[in-house]
Order: sequence, then structure tokens, then C-alpha cells
Amino acid sequence: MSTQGPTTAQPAPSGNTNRIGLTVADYKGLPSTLCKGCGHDVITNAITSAFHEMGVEPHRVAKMSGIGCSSKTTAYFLSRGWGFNAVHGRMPSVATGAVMANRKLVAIGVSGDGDTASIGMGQFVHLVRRNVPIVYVIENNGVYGLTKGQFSATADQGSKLKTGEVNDLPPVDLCTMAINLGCGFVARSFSADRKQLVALLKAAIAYDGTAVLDVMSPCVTFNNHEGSTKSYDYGRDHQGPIHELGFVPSWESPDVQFDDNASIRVPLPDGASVLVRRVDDAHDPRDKAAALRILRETDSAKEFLTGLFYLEPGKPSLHGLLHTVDQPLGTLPMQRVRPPASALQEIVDSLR
Amino acid sequence: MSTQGPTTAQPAPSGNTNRIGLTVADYKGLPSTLCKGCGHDVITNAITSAFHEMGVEPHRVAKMSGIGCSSKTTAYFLSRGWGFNAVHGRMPSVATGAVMANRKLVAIGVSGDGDTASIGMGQFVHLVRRNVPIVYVIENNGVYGLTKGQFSATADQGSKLKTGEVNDLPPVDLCTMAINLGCGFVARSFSADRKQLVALLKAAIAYDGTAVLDVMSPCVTFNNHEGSTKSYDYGRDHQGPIHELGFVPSWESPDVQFDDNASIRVPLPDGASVLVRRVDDAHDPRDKAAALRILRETDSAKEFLTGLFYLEPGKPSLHGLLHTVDQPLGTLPMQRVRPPASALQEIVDSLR
Amino acid sequence: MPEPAQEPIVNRLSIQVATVNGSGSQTANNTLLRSIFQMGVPVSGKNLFPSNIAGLPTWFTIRANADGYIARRREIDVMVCMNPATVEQDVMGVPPGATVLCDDTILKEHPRKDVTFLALPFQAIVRDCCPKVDLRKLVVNMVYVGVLAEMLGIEVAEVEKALQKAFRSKPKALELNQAAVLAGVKHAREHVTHRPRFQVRRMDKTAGKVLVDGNTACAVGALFGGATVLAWYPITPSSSLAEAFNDLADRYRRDADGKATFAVVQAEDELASIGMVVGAGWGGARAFTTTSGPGISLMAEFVGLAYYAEVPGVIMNVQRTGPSTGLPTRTMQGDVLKAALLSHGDCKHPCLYPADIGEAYEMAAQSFDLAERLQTIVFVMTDLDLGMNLWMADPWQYPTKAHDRGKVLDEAGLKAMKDWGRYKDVDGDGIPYRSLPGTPGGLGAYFTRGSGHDEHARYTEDGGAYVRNMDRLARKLDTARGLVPAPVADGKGRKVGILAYGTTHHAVVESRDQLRSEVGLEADYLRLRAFPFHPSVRDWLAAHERVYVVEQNRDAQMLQLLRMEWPELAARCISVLHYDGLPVDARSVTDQVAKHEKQSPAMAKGGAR
Amino acid sequence: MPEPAQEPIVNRLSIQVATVNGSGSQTANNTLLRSIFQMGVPVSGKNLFPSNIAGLPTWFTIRANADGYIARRREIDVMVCMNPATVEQDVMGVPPGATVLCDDTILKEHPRKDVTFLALPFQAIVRDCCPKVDLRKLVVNMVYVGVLAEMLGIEVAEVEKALQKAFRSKPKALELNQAAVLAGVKHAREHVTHRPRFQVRRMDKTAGKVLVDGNTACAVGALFGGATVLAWYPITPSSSLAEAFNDLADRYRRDADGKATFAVVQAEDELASIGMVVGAGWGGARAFTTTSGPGISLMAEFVGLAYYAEVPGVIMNVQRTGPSTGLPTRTMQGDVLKAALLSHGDCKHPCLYPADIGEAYEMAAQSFDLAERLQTIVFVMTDLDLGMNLWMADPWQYPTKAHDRGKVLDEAGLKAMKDWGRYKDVDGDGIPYRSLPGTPGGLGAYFTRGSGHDEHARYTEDGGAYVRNMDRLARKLDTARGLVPAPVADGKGRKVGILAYGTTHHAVVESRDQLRSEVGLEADYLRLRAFPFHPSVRDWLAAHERVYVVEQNRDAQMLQLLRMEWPELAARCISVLHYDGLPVDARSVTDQVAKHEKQSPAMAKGGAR
Ligand SMILES: Cc1ncc(C[n+]2csc(CCOP(=O)(O)OP(=O)(O)O)c2C)c(N)n1
Ligand SMILES: Cc1ncc(C[n+]2csc(CCOP(=O)(O)OP(=O)(O)O)c2C)c(N)n1
Ligand code: SF4
Ligand code: SF4
Ligand SMILES: [Mg+2]
Ligand SMILES: [Mg+2]
Repeated sequence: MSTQGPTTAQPAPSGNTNRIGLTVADYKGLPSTLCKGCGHDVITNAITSAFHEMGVEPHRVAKMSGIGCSSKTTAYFLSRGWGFNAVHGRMPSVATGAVMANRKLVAIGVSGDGDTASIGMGQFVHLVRRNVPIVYVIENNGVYGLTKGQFSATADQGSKLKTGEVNDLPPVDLCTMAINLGCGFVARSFSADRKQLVALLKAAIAYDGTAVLDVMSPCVTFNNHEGSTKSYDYGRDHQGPIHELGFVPSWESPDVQFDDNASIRVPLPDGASVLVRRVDDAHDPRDKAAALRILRETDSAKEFLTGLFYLEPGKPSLHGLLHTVDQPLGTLPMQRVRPPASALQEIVDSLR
Repeated sequence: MSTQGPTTAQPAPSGNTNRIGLTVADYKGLPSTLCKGCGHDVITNAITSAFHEMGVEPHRVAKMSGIGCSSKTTAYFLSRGWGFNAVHGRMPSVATGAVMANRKLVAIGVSGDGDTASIGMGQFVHLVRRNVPIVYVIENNGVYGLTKGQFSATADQGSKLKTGEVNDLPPVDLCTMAINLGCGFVARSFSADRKQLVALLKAAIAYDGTAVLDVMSPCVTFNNHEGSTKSYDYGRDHQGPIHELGFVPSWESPDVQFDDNASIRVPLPDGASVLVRRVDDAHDPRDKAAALRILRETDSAKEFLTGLFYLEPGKPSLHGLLHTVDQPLGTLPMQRVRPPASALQEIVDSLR
Repeated sequence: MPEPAQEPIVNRLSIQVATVNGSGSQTANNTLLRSIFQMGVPVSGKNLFPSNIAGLPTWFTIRANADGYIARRREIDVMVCMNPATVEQDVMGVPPGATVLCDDTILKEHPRKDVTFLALPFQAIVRDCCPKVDLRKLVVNMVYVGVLAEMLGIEVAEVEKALQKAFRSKPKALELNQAAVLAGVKHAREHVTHRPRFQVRRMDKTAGKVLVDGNTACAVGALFGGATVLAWYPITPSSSLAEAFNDLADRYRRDADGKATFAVVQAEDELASIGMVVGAGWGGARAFTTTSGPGISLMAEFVGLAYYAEVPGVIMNVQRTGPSTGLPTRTMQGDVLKAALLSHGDCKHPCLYPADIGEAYEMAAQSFDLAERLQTIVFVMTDLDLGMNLWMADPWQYPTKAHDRGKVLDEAGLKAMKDWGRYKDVDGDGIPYRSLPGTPGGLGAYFTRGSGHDEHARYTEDGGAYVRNMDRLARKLDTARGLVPAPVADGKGRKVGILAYGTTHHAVVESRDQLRSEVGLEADYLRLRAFPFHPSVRDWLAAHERVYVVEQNRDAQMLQLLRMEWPELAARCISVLHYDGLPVDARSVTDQVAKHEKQSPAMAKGGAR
Repeated sequence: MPEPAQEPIVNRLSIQVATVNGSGSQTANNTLLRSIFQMGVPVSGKNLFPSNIAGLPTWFTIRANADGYIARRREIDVMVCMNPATVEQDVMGVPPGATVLCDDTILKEHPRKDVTFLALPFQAIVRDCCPKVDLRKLVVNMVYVGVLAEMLGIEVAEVEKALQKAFRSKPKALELNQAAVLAGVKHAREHVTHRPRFQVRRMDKTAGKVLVDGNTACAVGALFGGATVLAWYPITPSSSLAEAFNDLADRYRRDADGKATFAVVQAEDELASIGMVVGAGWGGARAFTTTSGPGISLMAEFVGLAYYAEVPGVIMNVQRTGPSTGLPTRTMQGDVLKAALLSHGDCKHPCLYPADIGEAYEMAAQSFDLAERLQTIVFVMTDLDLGMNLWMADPWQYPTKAHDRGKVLDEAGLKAMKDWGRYKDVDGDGIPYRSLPGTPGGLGAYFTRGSGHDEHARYTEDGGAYVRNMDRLARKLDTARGLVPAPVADGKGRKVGILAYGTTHHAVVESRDQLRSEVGLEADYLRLRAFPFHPSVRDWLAAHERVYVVEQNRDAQMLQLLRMEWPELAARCISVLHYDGLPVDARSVTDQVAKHEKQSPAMAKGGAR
């Protein structure tokens, strides 16, 4: 979703305060109740930073989630935003409704692999199709953490539970699926790679439409052992970034990061840009075919590639399709939502 | 699903009777109550022929469907099989349960684009992941026929309803999705192309695992006008078969159709083979990357390619994963499903 | 013009047309209905159609009644047979004395001697009057309209007017159809001597009224009720409600620049549509969905979330015959118990039961006020009979009251309220104050969840906090009793009462007259309009010795709700049920009540309470 | 060994350990429980845990009771404080006279003078006895086990035995834990002079019994009940039932070649798991799913399909606190009304209410017989308290009766039956005969659907056929009354009755004794075991003047079902409710009943009915 709106561009934040004068503390949530070391907590942290750095007004943030350890984390950042921990697997529809009611909201959805790829598969697909403006983060640990570690639909074929049980079903690759469904912002990351994650989150916040971030986020209690393909060790040993990524928000000049010759610059409609350092093999995120190809190839090579696979700025988001007035529908005054008496008369006359 | 089992290979059918001595009439169902000219009726016909030609014992056939005009059609073929018209969009789970109960059943699922790609998206994905042995036919007309013609999730972007309403959401490509989910039999066809359809259905019946057939099947009442991309005219004008296909059942010799030099021959584990005529550009259905590429390219070129996109024989089906006894679980005698008293004693002792 | 042989029965007749769906008879039948209506005669129409798109039997029944009875009537006086598949049952189904007009390509004669069977050359007539071969299949229906007009005394000028309305924007079609009507009139005038005893004559009982279906009425209610978000999934018989709202909003709820003050999404299923409603309600919209039976089941989980997290939203349930897929094109009051109790765990939901077009409009609008006031899901429980049939009604009144947006605190409100807590019962009515996401000022942020929470919306598993919250929710539902539409009582002081709700009303109105005239029973009448029950329902039950509870389902669902509430009073209730999927008719009610009254010892004794 | 100062209270005590989850205290607590059990003293354990994986407050309560009372008891005699976050509430929560053992790194002293507060150096002790630094966090729990053993008179040999059971396959861990227990014993012997009044002494009331949780009991029932298909989706508190079945079947239901006579699929959600059950039931399997609250809501649509299309299946609902997500790790009898009425339209479903380990086993097995006999979904309504806590129980009996596969026709049966119709009521009990897909011979094929069908399973929209079918389905449910487990009555002829079901039973047993001894009230007791109600329930209600219906939910859900059934009798019922998410205790029941009895004018008058 766009971070434009009431917030006008301001100079870059100095020191600890951001462009709207808030410190990172203003973006914090309640203390986490997750297991110590859980990947999800690291993502929570990155989200906090990203919103802070982007200078999003906290009260405009709608934190949507389903049910699971991952889904709990919306309570652990941005206490000054509104949170909605809905039902298991059906957050996408709730988020869709929320942004329909209020197009000024900056929505972030936090879900788990179970919540999205098992029970939530259908709603995820249709959220993406509608290009609902939301930063959609899947905290992917390959298991159901909250119900004690059963396999989810993203568990890799052949990966092992602590009990020795082996998963013999193929995983759902949410990135490939999202790209094929027309999603214009599709990324994969790793909760241990904070730098990449924050850059991706910032770009996602600036993006107007559905931004899918599939983040491997180890479950230290149930899926961090040997034989797991979603453990910290596995992630560290197999991670391969597909490019080096930079994000320049709308109120900064793009040349502060890389100069244009040394990088691919993808401008977003709001004035921000995503930068990719021009090195050999750096993946150009505008290349859909390449994105799908490398996703397919990693899949068979059992690599764990991260980065921004696909970026297509400028697709109309749900708001564009619905063509609603600029103000939030939810708080329009009565005169604007109750047609005049003449309208009723016209309707009645047509029925005579 | 495999057509092995009690039916042993027999000589090719002579005249009107098939290898088990039945005529096509033995494979018919009740008269259709669909609109005259509905594409679904043509598919019903092709299904009838395919089962007849394959010599499947009618009583072994489980006809599974959801709700919709398409889902009704299971009543219009194979009255001597068992039909289950379940609830809207959730046939995949019912079919999964049915084959779990009885692995000897030959399951065919008939669904609509609404039934599968809208409400049924999640269950479809997970059926495919589990490789449930079933011939899964989507009678795809881009609309909800039974509820009077609203767009479904396979409607093409820009296609028009009779009312003039334009669809502005991208379609779900079920073939691409199925391939990406690991499906080993993925085809697209057109209800007007009976020959191709019957060949595909026969191969699907012989295939042991989930066989997805996405068949464009015009709704003459609500989506057969100009501006529709699911009309007979559109289909005829845009159809491009990706290859010429033949199917040779297990009890016939493959060289009766094409000779091996002139064709690519993909053997199925049960002894049948799928043949593709070797001509320039003929798509080799074993090439997954090519399948995905041509699907992607058609998509942007607005072509309507048909054929067997992907075939990977030999993947373990759900039965393989469950490793159940050869007999149907549902009719095992009590002795086999109630452990002996000693087992209870052992359990009780462990709790003392 | 030939006159009927017997003393005519004027403006008291039922006409039924048997045809196949998809044959275009709907326009003809509506033209007939409208013509009678325009003659000032009260009418009602019931369309009995199959659950497919074309080719299966369909019956359309028009009842004209000078007394204004608009319930279904079982007896058919004039039957038009256009469907070979049902002709036998159609002819056999009419009572002695009826007139049967039959397409002579279907059947030329019939052995029944107690009815007037006329085989008419409809196909030949249309061949002569309609040059367009491919349209004859449709236009033939207008031939029977013309024949009936002539035979029953329906004024041709009114038929013409009705035709003009139907084909306003299609002059070619208008011409063809006019010609067919006139050909029918001419044929009847010249070749048919029989005139049925049942005749239509101009009167003045429809002046100012409209003809409209209940789904449109609900859509208009939602339009003026300020609905801003609609998320729906198609399902018969509710789809036309959503479609009507979409069309109306498209026309009446766009700014000059074309931007909409509403948003409609066709969801991927009912879990998604209710999820969107819950999200939108939380976000501040007046949000609703439309559905029927299976959709209600699928919405169960979300409705429980909305109850517990206190999110407003409206579900318009156009009930059809269940359980399961059931008979999708038949009516029933079959979800009454299920909707009120929807979702696992302890929870109940307000329900409104509109009986007619006026209430469909009013309750649809009011449901948004109630949902926002009570911060919960409110059901508008209409049914296929109300929703999809055409009803005669008074025009709607423009709302005089402002929308009630409930206890919503904006930035200033939050500042003014000390120590605001999202789930605090400040006013003692169980209804807390809420804030909307996006409210600036830093005071309103809170966390919504379906898991345990305390007064300040903080997560808790504390048993005490849980009980306090659940008790407050129960209190809130008690508050609802005084906010929902009160029941409507007619008559008082009698020993016997009849209680009904929704579309059953129309049969009860007529049945009370039948009971009075046929068995001398004077019965008071209470029409329930909402759950939870208004306290006056209790008093009314207590004031009667025997209460017949009339409803359209097998399990006496409303009576079950009454029993749950007041078992001691419910014991005096006797269930009168009708559940074959057709709208209940007065005769069914009258016969059951009369039979029971005969057996009732109290009645025999004639004793007062 | 020091002796308690006061006259000891033997084998009547409650110990509570307050800790955080994920800290490994579960094994220590179970060791304690088991040690007491092995000493022949009746025990029960209640684990109160949070809805997360690690780090939040958890309480484990062990009750030892010579009289065999195993319901929860609110008063704690010996408290062990291991959680700094709750220490204050934990100390304040115990009654005067209690003993509190507190980790001295948490709190060294407490102002309460009416309890014995002992700060003990648990961490120092574990430091000395456990060389493995990283394991001390876990092993420290065994220190309090040792301390308690010494202070309460729990025999160390029994503790050793329990440890051996717990660490059977882990000799290293066994050694460390043994050392910690002994260090605890030693410390208490040498440094703690106080001995609580509450003591444990060997007796002989547990001989032959087992300690097991209800989920395992249900799994064992399903195993011997011949379940062949399980489709499930994880949800607390039901997951361990499915997992136990999977493990058991893996061990006891494989052929020599490793092939399974069962199939388990972890579905993608509850719509899918119930869909698979319905498909499998239709296909001939004895199929079941396990779930809790939210899952029940999601299963609504399919359950209605199974009702109407008549497909067998079992849902084991391990109830938790609702509505919505509610308190996922707390107990409740909160879906009683909702499960019985699940799905839109007219439909009801048989439900079984196991009270204890024996019934969990029996009813789980029987549910498959009932489902196949009745061709419908049967609910086994257990709860978190029964399902996840350890209960003392008699060992299960091996089944003596063969599985009842119901009215299934094979090839020969189909031939023998003339003009078989899938939905014909041949026997007058409402139960039709079915065939299974795959049956050879060409006679059994039929079409199953959730839409209208006639006796021969042909599609129909005919109102008459619909009504016949629905009436037969109602008759079938009437038949069920005689097939489901009958209620269990205890005592008769008294004026006052208590009615309860499921796990509420244990509190009622104790409460009846309390009522007798405290207020002299003798009350008869009826324990319901199933819905639809056995006819004897009616007689029993009629035979009592006042009936207290005790249940664990806010809305008196079972009473609501009784009211729906017999409003005239339900009027004499008084609701006694407990719904804070903890298992009901006898005191709560006794106080509510006693209070009401005091107010009851009938009681005052002492009048008979
Ligand atoms: C309808 C429903 N079914 C099941 C559950 C139980 N449940 C809670 S969380 C969860 C899975 C969570 O897995 P995931 O989304 O991967 O999150 P994680 O805990 O791994 O972060 C399940 C099955 C539920 N709450 N609701
Ligand atoms: C739960 C539920 N929601 C909605 C419906 C109404 N409904 C019946 S068929 C249908 C759509 C059918 O579309 P499709 O699957 O494409 O089949 P088609 O009729 O086009 O062949 C819908 C929405 C239903 N029966 N059940
Ligand atoms: S169980 Fe796993 S996912 Fe859940 S909080 Fe613990 S480490 Fe994280
Ligand atoms: S409405 Fe469309 S899909 Fe349905 S039967 Fe008619 S033509 Fe076929
Ligand atoms: Mg997970
Ligand atoms: Mg369709």
C-alpha cells in the first residue's frame, strides 16, 4: 500500500527519529511470549524497524493475522497500530474487508505456513488475485508451531520431524504461486538476514498492492534439528541471495545508495525506488520468466535462494478496481451514503 | 488410478463391446437436464466413451462432484457406477476419503471452474499435493452457470459478461498451478475437440495418481457471446493443440497406432502408453520446464493451447504413501481391524 | 363478448401457468400479473422453478383477490398447460369447475369431465403472428396472455401498458409481443365460447402500490441504510439481492467524478465473504453479505469471532429448503434456530424476520443500525418466497431517522473518556465503546482477537476476566431485546392465540378469517419480528391458554427458541408446521388449527383460563 | 523424620506446582502423581497450561483423596512456587494453614503469617547434584519432587519406580533425575523441620488401576472399534487423540508385511478432514475425525450433508472454552447445543457424553457402531479436562460384541431384497439399507446427493417426496433414542434430583456427599450419556420436583436441549453453571444447590409433589 496520503514527504530522519519525528520505541509492541530464539521474533524486530524507517504513522497501521505462533506476533510490534488476530487461515478475507472499509490504512498481514499454505491456501490465492494492498509476511517454519510441530504444507519433501516422521508430500512454493497468480511483489527471505529483510519490508510497505514475503523463520522448539530444512543451520548453509538489494524511499534521493550505473533501479509510483546492485548473475526483479526459472531450479537443487524475485510496479490494486472515493468508506458522513429522497422516489416509480 | 486389479488384460474390444463385453450403453447415465448445447454434455459423452473403451468395470467407478451445472453431470454417465454430488467446492476431500476407504475404486471427479478455482481452490491444491488417484475434470466455462452467469476465478482478464460487466481480475491457470504442485498428469482440452478429449481421458484413467484435465466447456446460456473468451467461437478460433496425441491401453500393442520412430512414447507403469506424434514443435509431455514455459507464453499471447502438458508416470500415489493393505479398508473383516486381546493387555500394562 | 354461464366469481381466482424454465414465460407471466394489478385488483405471484437453468418444469401462479389475501392458495381455477412433461399432473391437480387451457400440440383432449378442458392452437397462432422463427418459442407465451385476457376480462389496454414497461428499451420485441397478445385476444374472441366463472374486473385496491420482490426491497433498504461494503458469494435465492444492491449503488452512490461511496466484492466463497464483512465492520464500514443455507453453515466460525470480538456486520439470509443443498429453489423458514445459535461455544445472535416488502426494506436498513449499536452480527432472515416472488406493496417511506453508528469514539471522544477500555461496560447495557482503526491521536489503538481478553482488550486466560466478559455479552443480548423491532399484536383478550413470523404472516391473516367464518374461532395474533424476544412476547404468551405457533420448517424452530427462553410458557404452544418447500397457504393452517381445536378439551369445556 | 505439629490429615490433600510451560516440570509433576498412585492412594491431576509453547504460567494440581474423589478441588494445601511472575498470586491464593515451598531465588519471605512459607534453595541444590549445566533448568523440578516426598511422606522407592517408568529408555537422564530427587529428599530431611499437616500414607485403593488421559482412551476405543480412516487437523486439545491413534494403529494395525489396515491423513483444515470422513464413510470405512470448537463450526456444512445424504462418520470433539478461539487450553462443555444442532436447515445429530476413561474408551468404540447403524454423523463429546488430564481408571475390558456394521447390503443382500431403494424405510425404524461403492453385481449403484431425493435416490424437487424423506429422518432420530447409551440413575424416590453429564460427573459425586453432610439434602442423580434423549430421561424428570442441571457452560446448553424436548418438564429444572474454563469443582455445585434449596419455598414447606 502506498505510504502517501496525509503524510507529506519530509527530510530524512536524523539520528533516532524518523521523518515524522518518532523513535523506534514508538513502533514497538508488547513483549513477545514466543520461545526464546524463535525466528518469528527476529521478523517482528525487522518489521518494527521497517515501519520506523519508513516513517509510517502508527495509527494508520492495521496489523492483520490468523492463528499460530507467527500470527501472535502482530501484538509484539506497533502497539500504536490496530491489531486483528482473526481465525485460522482466513486472515486474507478480513484484511480485504478492512482495507475496503478504510483505504487509508497501511495493512500488514502476518501469517504462518500452516495458516497460509494449509488451511489458508484458498484465501491466499484470492487475496493475491485481487491485489489487495497489504504487506503479506509468511513466517515460514515448515511446521505448526502452536500445535506442537506437525508438518505444514510448506515442509520440504524428505524433511524430518524430531519424532523421526518424514514428510513425503511436496511443498507448496508460495513465491512461485504468487507470481503465477499475477502478484507484483514477491520476495523470499530468512529471518536471520535482518538487513535483506528490512530492505524488502520497506520496499513492500512502499508498494501499492499485494507484497508477498515468504520468510524462512526457524521454529527452535519443533523444527530446528538436523534433518530439518527449515532450521537456522540449514538456512545459513544453503542461503543464496539472488542479488544485493537497496531501497530508497520517496523522500530520499536515489543516488544516496548506489549510483545508477552500478545498479538497476526500479521506480515505484510513489517516488521510491528499489535498487539492485549490477553484478554478474544479479537477478533483475522485473524479469518474471527468470524469476520463475530460478525458483524452479532452486527447488530441484534444494538451494535456498532469497531476494526480491519479482517486482511489477504500477498494477492497479484493489482500490483501483473498486474505484472508491478517496476518503475511508467507514467514516463517510450520512449524507454521502444515504441517497436523497428523490432517488427513492425514482426507484419506487420504476416499480409501479 | 490404475485400471488393473480384478480386471485382467483382455483382447481389444471388437465392434461395439469392449474388452469386458459391455457396450457403450452400459456406460450411459440419465438424460441430461442441462441447457441444449452446453459444453458439459459433450464432455459427459467423451467420459462415457473413454470408460467404455478402457473397459473399466462400471461398479468400480466412483463419480465425485461438487455443486454446479458441471457437477450435475456425474448423473449423466455411468448409472452403474456410484455417484456422490457433495457440497460446493469440497469434492476433493470427499474423493480423498472415498479412495482411502476403497483403493479399488476408479475415481473420476467432475467439477466446474467456480467449484474448483473459486470456492474449491484450497482443496484442489491439497488433493494434487497428495496425488490422490483420480481423474479430475474441470468443466471450465469461466462463469458460474448454475447461479446464472457470474464470473469465476478462471475468467480471463478483460472478458465480458452479457450484461457488459468486464472481469478485471487475472484468471487462475489451473494447469500451471497443478504442475507447480507436483501433479504428474496435467492436460488442457476443449469440449468441442472430442477426439483429443477422449484420448486424454483414457490416458488419465490409466494413470495412477491425480490427473488434472482442464477442459474449456462453453456455457451456451451465459458465456457464449462475443467478448467471452470461453465461447465455442473463441475456442475454435484460438485453439492450438500442442501435439497430436495417442493413447494405447495396456492390452494393446503400442505399434498399432504410430510407430516408435515417428512418435514419442511415454510408458505408464500399468503397461499402457501415451504417444505423441514427432513433428516440429510437438510438445514432449515429459518436459516440465517446456510445459510451464508454453503455458506462460500462451497466457500472455491469449492463445488457447490444448494437449497433455505434463506427464510423469510412476510417482507414488496416495495409496503408496499410506501403504495400506491391498483390500479395501471399508470391507475388511472384523478380525483384521480389531487387534487381539493381547494388544489391549499390552496397552493397559504400559499405563500402569 | 360471451359471458360465463354461471354467476361470475369476481376478483377471486388463481391462474397457474405450467411451462419449462428457460422458455421465456417469466415475462409473459409478469405481464399478466401486472395487468391485473393495474386494474386495481390485489394480486400475488409465486414462481415455482427448478434448480437448473433451462428445460425443467416450472409453475407460475397468480392469485387475484379482492380481499387482499396474498398468501399462496392451493386451488387453481385457471390452468395453462404448456409443458408436455407435467400436463397430466397439471390437469389432474385442479379442482372440479376449473378451466384448463392446453397447448393443442401437447394434448387435444382429456377424460376429466368436471373441468373445462380447452385445447388451443397456441403454436399455430404464434406462427401466424410472429415472423421471426427463432423467437416464436418465446413469443408464444404472449399468446396465452392474450387468450386469458379475453377470457377472464383482463383489459387489453392494461396488458399493453404492462408490455410497454417490460420492453421499454426494446421496441422490436415490444411489437412482436404486442402482436402475439392481440392474436391471442382475437383467437379467444372468435373461437372460444367458454368463459370461466372466475373473472377479473377493475377495482381500486392497488392505487399507489408497487410490485416488487423482497430481494430488491432488501437491496433498497441497504442502499438507504448506508451500507458501504458488500461481500457476497452467489447462491440461490440470495444472488439477486446482491446484484440489485450493486446495480442500485452503481446508480445512486457515485460521486460526480464516478467514484463510489460503496465497495462490492464477489468473494471466492462464504468463508471469505463473511471474513470480508468482519474485516470491514471492524474497519468502520456498514458491511453486509447475502447468502442462503449452505452459506450460513460456512459462516459459522466467523460469526462466533464477531460475537466474541464484538464486530458489527449484517448477514441477509434468504432462506431456502434445507438441510444441505436441499431444494435450492424452494422456500423455508429453516435456519431460524440455526442462525440464532450459529457457531460453537456460548453465543447467540440477533435476528430480524421481515414479513413483507415494507419490512424487508425497513429491516434491511435497520439491521446496520442494530449491528453497529450492538457490535455484533445481525441476521436479516428473509426467505425465497419473500425474496424472489413479486409482491404488491405500499411504496417505501424515506427514512426520517439518522443512521445510528453506535458507540464509536473518534479522537475527541477518546480524549474525553477517561481510561477507555475497549470492552468496558461503561453504561451498564453490556455495550462497550469502540474506536476505528486509523483514528489519529494515539489513544484508540487496541488489539482485536477471538481469544480471551480483558476489559482493555489485553490477552488473558484468566477465568475471572473470561466470566466477566461472557456475562457482559449476555447482558448485551438482553439490551438487544429492547432495541430490535417489537412484535405486532392483533386482537387481544381471547383464549387462543396464533404466533407466526416472516412470510407465514400472509397465510395466518387469511387463516384467521377462515377460522372465524368456518369454525367460529376468534384467535389473537402475535407476529414476532425479532430475536432475542421482546419482553412483551412473554406477557402475550402468558395471556393465552393455547398458542398455535405457525412456521415453515419441520423442527418447529421458532418454538424451540421460545421453549429455550420460557419453557413454562412454551408448554402451552402447539406447533403448526408446513415444510414441503412451497409457501404455506391459509388452508393448511386453518385445517391444522381447526383439527386441534376440535380435540382440545379446554375448547370443549369452553372454559376460560 | 519430623512429624507434623497438628493431628495429620492423611490422604486428603491438594498439591499445586506453579511454574512456566516449557520448563520441563510436566515430568516431575507426573512422577509425583504416579508415586502417590503407586502408594495405593486415589489421585487426580489437572494441568492448567497456557495457549503458547513456552514461557507462560502453568499450574499443575495433584489431588490425593482417600475417598476417591477425583474432581478438581479449589483449595490448595501445599503450594510449590517456581514462577516469579505468579508467586504473589500463588501465595495469596492458598487457604490459611497451607504450606508454601518457594524457590528462594524468587522470594525469600512473605508477609502472610497464616501459612507456612518456606524459601528453599532449589537452584543451589540442583547446582550441586547436576553436573550438566544446560539440564539444570529441567532437573531442578525433580528437586521439589524429592522435597515434597520427604515432607509429605511419599515413599522414595515409589518415586524411583515412577522415575524409571518415565525415563525407561534414557538411562542418563534417569540418573540425573534420581540424583535430584535424592538431593531434594536429603535437603528436606536435613534442613527443613516443618512438616505439613497434610500427609500421604500407603493404602490400597488403586490396585489394578491405570493412569491415563482421555484422549488416549478414545484412541484405544477407536483402535478396537475398528476405525479404518482418520482424517484430522491439529487443534488443541484434540491433537493428542489423533496422534495417539496414529501411533497405536502403527503398532497394532499392520500386517506382517507392514501394510496398514488403517489410513491416517492430516488434512489441510477441518472442512477437508470432515469431507474425507464423509467420503470414507460413504466408501465403507469406519471413519472419524478429531477436533475442537472452531473445527466444529467449520464442519457444519458437511455434517448437514451427511445427515441428509445419510453417510456415517464420527467426530470426536474434545471441547475447549469458546466461543471463537476462546481459551484454547481451558475446558468447557460448550458445544453441547451446537453439535446436536449443527448445520443449517432441519437436522439434529446423535451425541455421546463420556464422563470418564472407561466411557471414553467404550463410547469411542461404540460411536462407530452407532454411526454405521444410523448412517449419520455421531459426535463423541469429550472435553479438555477428560482428554488431556491424567485420570485413574480401571483397565478396559476387551470388547465382547462384534462390530455393528449396520444395514449394508452386499451383492447377495441386494439380490435378496426386492426393489431395493436406498432411502426406503423397510423396517419402519427410519433406517434405510445402503450399498457400498464397488459392490459388484450391478444392483447396488445409486447416486448420493445433498439435494432432494426420493426413496430410490433419484433427484426430485417434489414436495411430497421431500416431506416423506424428512419425516423418515426424524423417525430415524427417534430410533436412535433406544440405541444410544441409556442414562445412569443413582438413587430414587427423592424430591430433588441432580442431572449432569460428561466430566461434570466427578464434581457431582462429591457434591452429593457434601450436600448430604452439610445441608442434609439427599438428591437423586441422573447422568445423561447421550442425545437424543432416552425415553427414561423424561420419566426421571417427571419423577422429581426440582432438578438441578449441572453443566460447564454459560448458556445452560443441555438444559436448552431438554427444554426443546420437554418444555413442561424442563420448567422444573434449575441451572447450575460453572464456566470459567477450569474443571468444575464440587464446592461450586454444592454452594449453588444449597443456596437455591434454602430459597426454595417447596423445601421450606417440606412438601412432597
Ligand atoms: C480452525 C482452527 N483449526 C485449528 C486450529 C489450531 N491451530 C492453531 S495454530 C495452528 C497452526 C499454526 O501453524 P502456522 O500457521 O505454521 O504457525 P506457527 O505456529 O508455525 O508460527 C493450528 C492448526 C485453530 N486455531 N483453528
Ligand atoms: C456453499 C455454497 N455456496 C454457493 C452455492 C451456489 N452455487 C451453486 S453452483 C455454484 C457455482 C457453479 O459454478 P461452476 O462450478 O463454475 O459450475 P457451472 O455451473 O459453471 O458448470 C454456486 C455458487 C452452493 N450451492 N453452495
Ligand atoms: S513453538 Fe516454534 S514457532 Fe512457536 S514460538 Fe516456539 S519456536 Fe516459535
Ligand atoms: S447454464 Fe451454462 S453451464 Fe449451465 S447447463 Fe446451461 S449452458 Fe451449461
Ligand atoms: Mg509454521
Ligand atoms: Mg463454471
